[in-house]
Amino acid sequence: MSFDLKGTLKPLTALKQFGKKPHTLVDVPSIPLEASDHYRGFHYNDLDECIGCGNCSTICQNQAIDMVPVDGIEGKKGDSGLRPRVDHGRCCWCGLCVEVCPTGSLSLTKDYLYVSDDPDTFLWTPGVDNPEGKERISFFSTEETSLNDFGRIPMPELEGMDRVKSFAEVVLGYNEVQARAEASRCISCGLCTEACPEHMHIPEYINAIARGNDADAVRIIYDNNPLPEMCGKVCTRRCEDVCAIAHRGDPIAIRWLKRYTTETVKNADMIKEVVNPDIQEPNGYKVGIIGAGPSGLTVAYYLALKGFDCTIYEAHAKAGGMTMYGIPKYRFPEESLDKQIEYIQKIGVKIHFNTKVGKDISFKEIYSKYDAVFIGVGFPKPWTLGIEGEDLKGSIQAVNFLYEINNGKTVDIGDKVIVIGGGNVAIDAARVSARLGADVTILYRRRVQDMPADWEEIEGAEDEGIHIIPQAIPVKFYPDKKGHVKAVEYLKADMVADEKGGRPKPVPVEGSNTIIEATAVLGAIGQQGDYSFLEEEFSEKVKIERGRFVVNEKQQSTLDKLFAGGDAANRSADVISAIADGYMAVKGIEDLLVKGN
Amino acid sequence: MQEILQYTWGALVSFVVAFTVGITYMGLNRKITARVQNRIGPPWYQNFFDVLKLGSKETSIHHGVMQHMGPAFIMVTAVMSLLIIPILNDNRFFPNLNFHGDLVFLLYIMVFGPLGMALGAGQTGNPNSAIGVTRGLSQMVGFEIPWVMALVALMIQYKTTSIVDLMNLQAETGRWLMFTSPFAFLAAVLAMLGMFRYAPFDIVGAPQELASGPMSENGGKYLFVMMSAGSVFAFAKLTLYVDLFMGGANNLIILVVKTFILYLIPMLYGIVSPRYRTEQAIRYFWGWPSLFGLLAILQAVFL
Amino acid sequence: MMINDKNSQKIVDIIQNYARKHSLWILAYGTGCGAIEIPPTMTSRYDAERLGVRGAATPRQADVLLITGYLTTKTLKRVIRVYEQMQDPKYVIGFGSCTINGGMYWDSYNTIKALDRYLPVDVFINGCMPRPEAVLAGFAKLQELIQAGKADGARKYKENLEWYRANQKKVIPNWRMPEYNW
Amino acid sequence: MREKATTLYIGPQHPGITGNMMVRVKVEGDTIVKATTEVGYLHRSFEKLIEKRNWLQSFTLLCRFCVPEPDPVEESYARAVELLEGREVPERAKYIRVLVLELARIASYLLWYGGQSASLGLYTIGQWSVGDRNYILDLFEELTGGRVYHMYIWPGGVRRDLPKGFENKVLKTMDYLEKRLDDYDDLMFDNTIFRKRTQGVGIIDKEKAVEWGVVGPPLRGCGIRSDIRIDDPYEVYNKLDFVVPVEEGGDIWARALVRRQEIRQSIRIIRQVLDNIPAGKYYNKIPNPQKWALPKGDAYTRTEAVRGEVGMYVVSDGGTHPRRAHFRGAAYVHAITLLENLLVGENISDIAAIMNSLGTCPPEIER
Amino acid sequence: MEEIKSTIIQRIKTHFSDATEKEYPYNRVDFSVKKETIPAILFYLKDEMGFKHLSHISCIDWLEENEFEVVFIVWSPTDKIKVFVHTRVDRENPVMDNVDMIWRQANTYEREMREMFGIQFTGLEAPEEFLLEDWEGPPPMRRDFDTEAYATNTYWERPGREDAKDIRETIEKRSGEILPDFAKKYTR
Repeated sequence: MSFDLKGTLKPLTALKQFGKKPHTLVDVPSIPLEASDHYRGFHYNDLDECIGCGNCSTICQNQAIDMVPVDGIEGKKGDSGLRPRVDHGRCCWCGLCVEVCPTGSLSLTKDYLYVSDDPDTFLWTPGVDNPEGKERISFFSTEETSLNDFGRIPMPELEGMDRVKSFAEVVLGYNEVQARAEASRCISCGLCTEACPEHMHIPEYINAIARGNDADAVRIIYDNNPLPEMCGKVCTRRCEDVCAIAHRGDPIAIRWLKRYTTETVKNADMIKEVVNPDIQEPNGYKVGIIGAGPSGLTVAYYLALKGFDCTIYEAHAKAGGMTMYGIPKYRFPEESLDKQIEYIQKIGVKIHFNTKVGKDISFKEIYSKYDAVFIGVGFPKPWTLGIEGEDLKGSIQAVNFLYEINNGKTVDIGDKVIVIGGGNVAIDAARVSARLGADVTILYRRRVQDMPADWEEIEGAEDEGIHIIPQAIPVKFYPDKKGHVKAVEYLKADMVADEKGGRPKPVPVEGSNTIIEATAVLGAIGQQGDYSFLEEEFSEKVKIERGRFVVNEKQQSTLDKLFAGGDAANRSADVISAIADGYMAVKGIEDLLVKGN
Repeated sequence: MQEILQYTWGALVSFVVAFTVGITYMGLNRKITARVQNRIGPPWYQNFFDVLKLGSKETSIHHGVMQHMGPAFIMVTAVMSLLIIPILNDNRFFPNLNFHGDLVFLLYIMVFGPLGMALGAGQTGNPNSAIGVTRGLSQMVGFEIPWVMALVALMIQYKTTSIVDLMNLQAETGRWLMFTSPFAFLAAVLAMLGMFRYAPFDIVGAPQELASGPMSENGGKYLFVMMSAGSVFAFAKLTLYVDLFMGGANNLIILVVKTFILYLIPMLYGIVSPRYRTEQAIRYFWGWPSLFGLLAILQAVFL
Repeated sequence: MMINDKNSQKIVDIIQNYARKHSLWILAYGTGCGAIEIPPTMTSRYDAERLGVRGAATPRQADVLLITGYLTTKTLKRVIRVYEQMQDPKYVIGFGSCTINGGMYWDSYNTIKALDRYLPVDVFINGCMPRPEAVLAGFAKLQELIQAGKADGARKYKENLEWYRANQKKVIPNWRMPEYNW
Repeated sequence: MREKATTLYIGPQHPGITGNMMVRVKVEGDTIVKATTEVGYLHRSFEKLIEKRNWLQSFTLLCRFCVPEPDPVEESYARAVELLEGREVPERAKYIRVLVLELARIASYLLWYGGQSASLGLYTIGQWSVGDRNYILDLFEELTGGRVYHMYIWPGGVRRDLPKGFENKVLKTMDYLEKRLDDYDDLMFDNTIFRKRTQGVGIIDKEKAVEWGVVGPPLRGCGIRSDIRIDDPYEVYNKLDFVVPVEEGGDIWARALVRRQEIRQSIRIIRQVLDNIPAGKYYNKIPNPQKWALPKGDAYTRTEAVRGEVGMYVVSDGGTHPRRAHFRGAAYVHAITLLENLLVGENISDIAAIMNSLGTCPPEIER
Repeated sequence: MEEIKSTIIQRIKTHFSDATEKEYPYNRVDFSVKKETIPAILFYLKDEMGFKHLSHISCIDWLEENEFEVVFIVWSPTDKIKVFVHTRVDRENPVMDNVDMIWRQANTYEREMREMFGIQFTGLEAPEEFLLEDWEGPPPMRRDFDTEAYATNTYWERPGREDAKDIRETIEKRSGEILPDFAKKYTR
């Protein structure tokens, strides 16, 4: 019978705690404890910043987030108009939604207390139900912590000074690894599809690329775009403007990914093999198409797939329209266009080259011969500046200049070229001139950031040593003794804010006249349509406003049988809109002929 | 007639006092325990809420008559002990049913309760209850030995079996029995640890082992009765100790102070102790406490 | 007795509710991962005993059944048994997302999604895990409901027993349980 | 004379059971003659669900594998993913991971203090230690944003950098804890009743221990120095100076002593980590989680948790979702085959104590 | 360590002709064997080569190949090396040898595999049910068991989320995009 004195008495020292201050938080639960600075509590959503991309909803493994319409928020391009609603019966406050939010609008707050006897009250729309949450944000993602990849995989390009030595394609294209990596950045929200005039299935084909399934990507792309390689190289890519990732980083290189995909199919046979289109039995309808530009080709391709007999009349020796003759070869090599035309021809589309409507064949004949007619003639005629000396020798329209060059001819431009304008044509003309060995200067009325040309093009031009003089309004061309252009005089302009809220207007500054020397001046301030081939009986009936055909949403003009698209019908003046027009016209023609409405 | 009325009145008053004080003590126990455990703890009157709530619960468990009897037995035991134990020195307000030989009677009646409990618990069919009862009885066998030894020592030493006699003795000499019979007191106090069933002797209901043992099938009103009986019984036991060893009390305040001091012993020891295993508990009681009991008897016989 | 009188009944009710409100004995049954926040709630930092909350070892003694998170069908069966063993008045607190709409186990083949379909729930606490503060707030809410006489889940259960039973039997394939013996 | 055997159901609703499981024991008198563990009350089939989650989404499920100490699971999964992908982890992240793991170890041990002592009826320790555990959880809350579920250790590093002034807070908490640990010792380890209850109870045979799959503190309580932090070092444990405590005896007492010393070693490790933590990156960013595919292959990583070896077997079929993520917890062995063996011949009073001393954690078994 | 690893490979290959090995840059060696060899190789590893500790047993359902892969991971406390033993079991007739006489705890793993994958272990003595109770469906860890569909059919879900919209649908409705059928399987 031993006795452990220490073991009996030592525990009694615990009783000294009686006199100590209790650790209990007295105020809880009446005043809940303030959570720490990084606590993951209830959600808060900045409704104005949120674009409703739904990435939070996608990442949520609990399917706790619904995207729902919210009062006072309208959808627009780049904003779905939906906002996340969190089911607190699902949420586990892991914060993944915050980490993947591309805009950073979603965050978690310090609030964590909600108790109710009604289980149906656990659906919360952050930002709507807790507008006061903004002050209580505790867990948010920064560009550093975000799980979005904000950095674009850089596109391999020729060095600026190497480029001007030849007409070799500047952009080298992604290799497979780069393409997969770039495609993996996509969060597949689909906001881009709305911005794309053609509504291409962008998330789907990017996902296919990311999964290493290039053939599927090609198939998905060809579903509504028969000229993807063209788009992959020269598209104005409005999709990238609204890309969710672009809010805090570089947009996904959607255009380059498309380009990568199309480059995986090396020739027309391969395209046919990969796309493996389902060509339907001929249905006996015949459709005539005027102009083998993007819109015309699109109409022909999809109608051909549906069993229509399509014939294209093209004035020039090659198909492609402006993409063939207007876009310089370092941007869009001829081979890749040929490949696509060849594929379209393989599907069964007939193209009559060197057949100018109105000259070689009359429009009336076409109109009577076919069940439906599509006009996709584009804007071949350039606008003129309307200033003194414009008709001098050496003053060339940039469109004509590019046509000649692309046709393999030479144009004498000397060694000092001035390009007037800020669109893609102007930049193209400038860069082509640089490749011909000239020292090029661009005069543009507004600021550089106002230029309608692609920023990549502008940067490329600057890399190639092209000077851009912004806010310069040409007023006069001076001739030399031979009647050739010698110099250009221009006025500097101030940008004056437009009272109506439009973009600022350039206003010339008196007395700021500057004269620069030039051996050639290339005017590139826009083009217009030329519908002289329409006989009077048609031009009376067809409504044409501001140089464009008036069409309905199916591209049907005021004449039932007559459809129009491309530059001749829309104001966007880019390839993808032309393709979109063509695609809609296909529906219109099909509805008209097959379905009969 | 007058006497019967007075007795009834006294019984009622003593029950109310015992109930109130007992419940308050348990509340204080929780409060003090909480403070040692670094927290605020419930208010001292928390146990009144608990009892009231248990009383207001609907009870719809039927395991048979004996289950009803269990708590009743305990209650009867508690009240009986209370009535026999003199509450104050002069029984003016609390005329009790004390008589010669009540000490011996008490020894019996205090066993009566747990036995009833055993019957009730056996009826529920819950194996935990059955094991709990076995444990309770084993433990009782343990602490009864020093307890009986202590009482026997007192009886031998002062040649009486009446509590009142012992109290009067202390009042006359002015010397408390805890000083004149220290061994008996030690044995009795150590036995009291077992009687109160606080740690380390809470083996009967040990939640981690038996999920509350005999009480596991008793909720609501059963528990209400048991809890009330427990608090009354606790007060009765404490009063008995005060009467026997600490010279009784002349008024209620002194009684409350003395009983509370006594109550602190099992309570504080409980806070800092884990639980014994059953055989360890019995071995404990048959160790030092029994030795003290033996010494007490030796002292009584030879001194 | 005087309890038959309506006003007296009201007074009795108020007293009873007051006592019930201040004495909530929770059943020690950690049904899910939420059980990890119960020890902090009951111990020194948060000390739920201040509110009269206290653990009870068996269902017979308990007033409150805490469903701490998800319930597998296997546990649900035991929980139903436990709930039916509890004595009136009894309350159920649903703990965290899982009890409301399945939580993160929404697609698991072994867990139920909405607890109130199978047991009457008086209070739902938001969180995954609910912090101890939230748990205490849940108790406070329950107390409020009890005082107002609105925590009547047990009555609802009795009245709609058929409906509850049908739901329970739908997810518990092999129903080998004694009938409700209150 | 053979007594009649009674069957007792310890659990699933039982205050003495750790978590939601059941031990069915056959007793003769107070002695257990047969014990059977029955589990499945917490089976959510994480591994099935993970097949439907992508590599990153799985993380939210992982911490639920074992609630008292979620970080080792996160860590072993993160490490397995890194092994599969060949992703580098910055040095700073490795230190932060060790910090988190050790803080979690302390938190879990504090919970064990409460559980072990409460299983023996000593509630005061639990009130103290579980209360003090909140100070560690406060640190976690500040660091990770969550009290219990941290989801902090990610492939490629950790999710956020240490907040400003965090080091000081950790050190202060460690100082406080060290003082408190002495109080625990007075009440628990110096307590004669505690000693009587634990010594000679639940003895694991030293010869058989490794074969039986005993790991962690129970194995070290048998006198075998085995710790994955030393044997199969991960993160930066091989750069840190600490001792793996070993006790002889194999009973609850020995296991308790091992844990008592380990919590002090953890404090020591944390101090070293804070002294040596390098500056720099804390995170090698992973790609967009929706499209993040891992190369084909499999990886198995082990981490030393308080309960012992935690393993994570991850298989990738080259896709964005795990093909299989199979988790191995110490309790998978401890609470079933080992416990069933250990309980035979013991007193029913000791079931809870033995279970606690083995660190039984049912969610780890059932997942 | 390289030496130890090559010794291990040497010894295993001489004893078990069907073993094919795979090495890793860290302390890991993999062997693939026929399923009949499993008890023998595990016995050998444990008793002769000091791989006393059974770390893990796992099973993978290769639905496409119509096979189960069972992996045993053993650890040598002396050599500090992990050895993985892989084997393939036919999915149509999944029968394997029981190994719980080598390590008692293998019993638990085998019970789980039996329940979750439906692999039968000859001579395994344990109750049928392990984690599940009254389960009537197919073994749930098999890849062809769809847990989400099962949960949706069995467990009631709280309504109120019907107006849940996929943002893509909203955009498609507004933009008029028509997703071709074959592309739908590549949804995000």
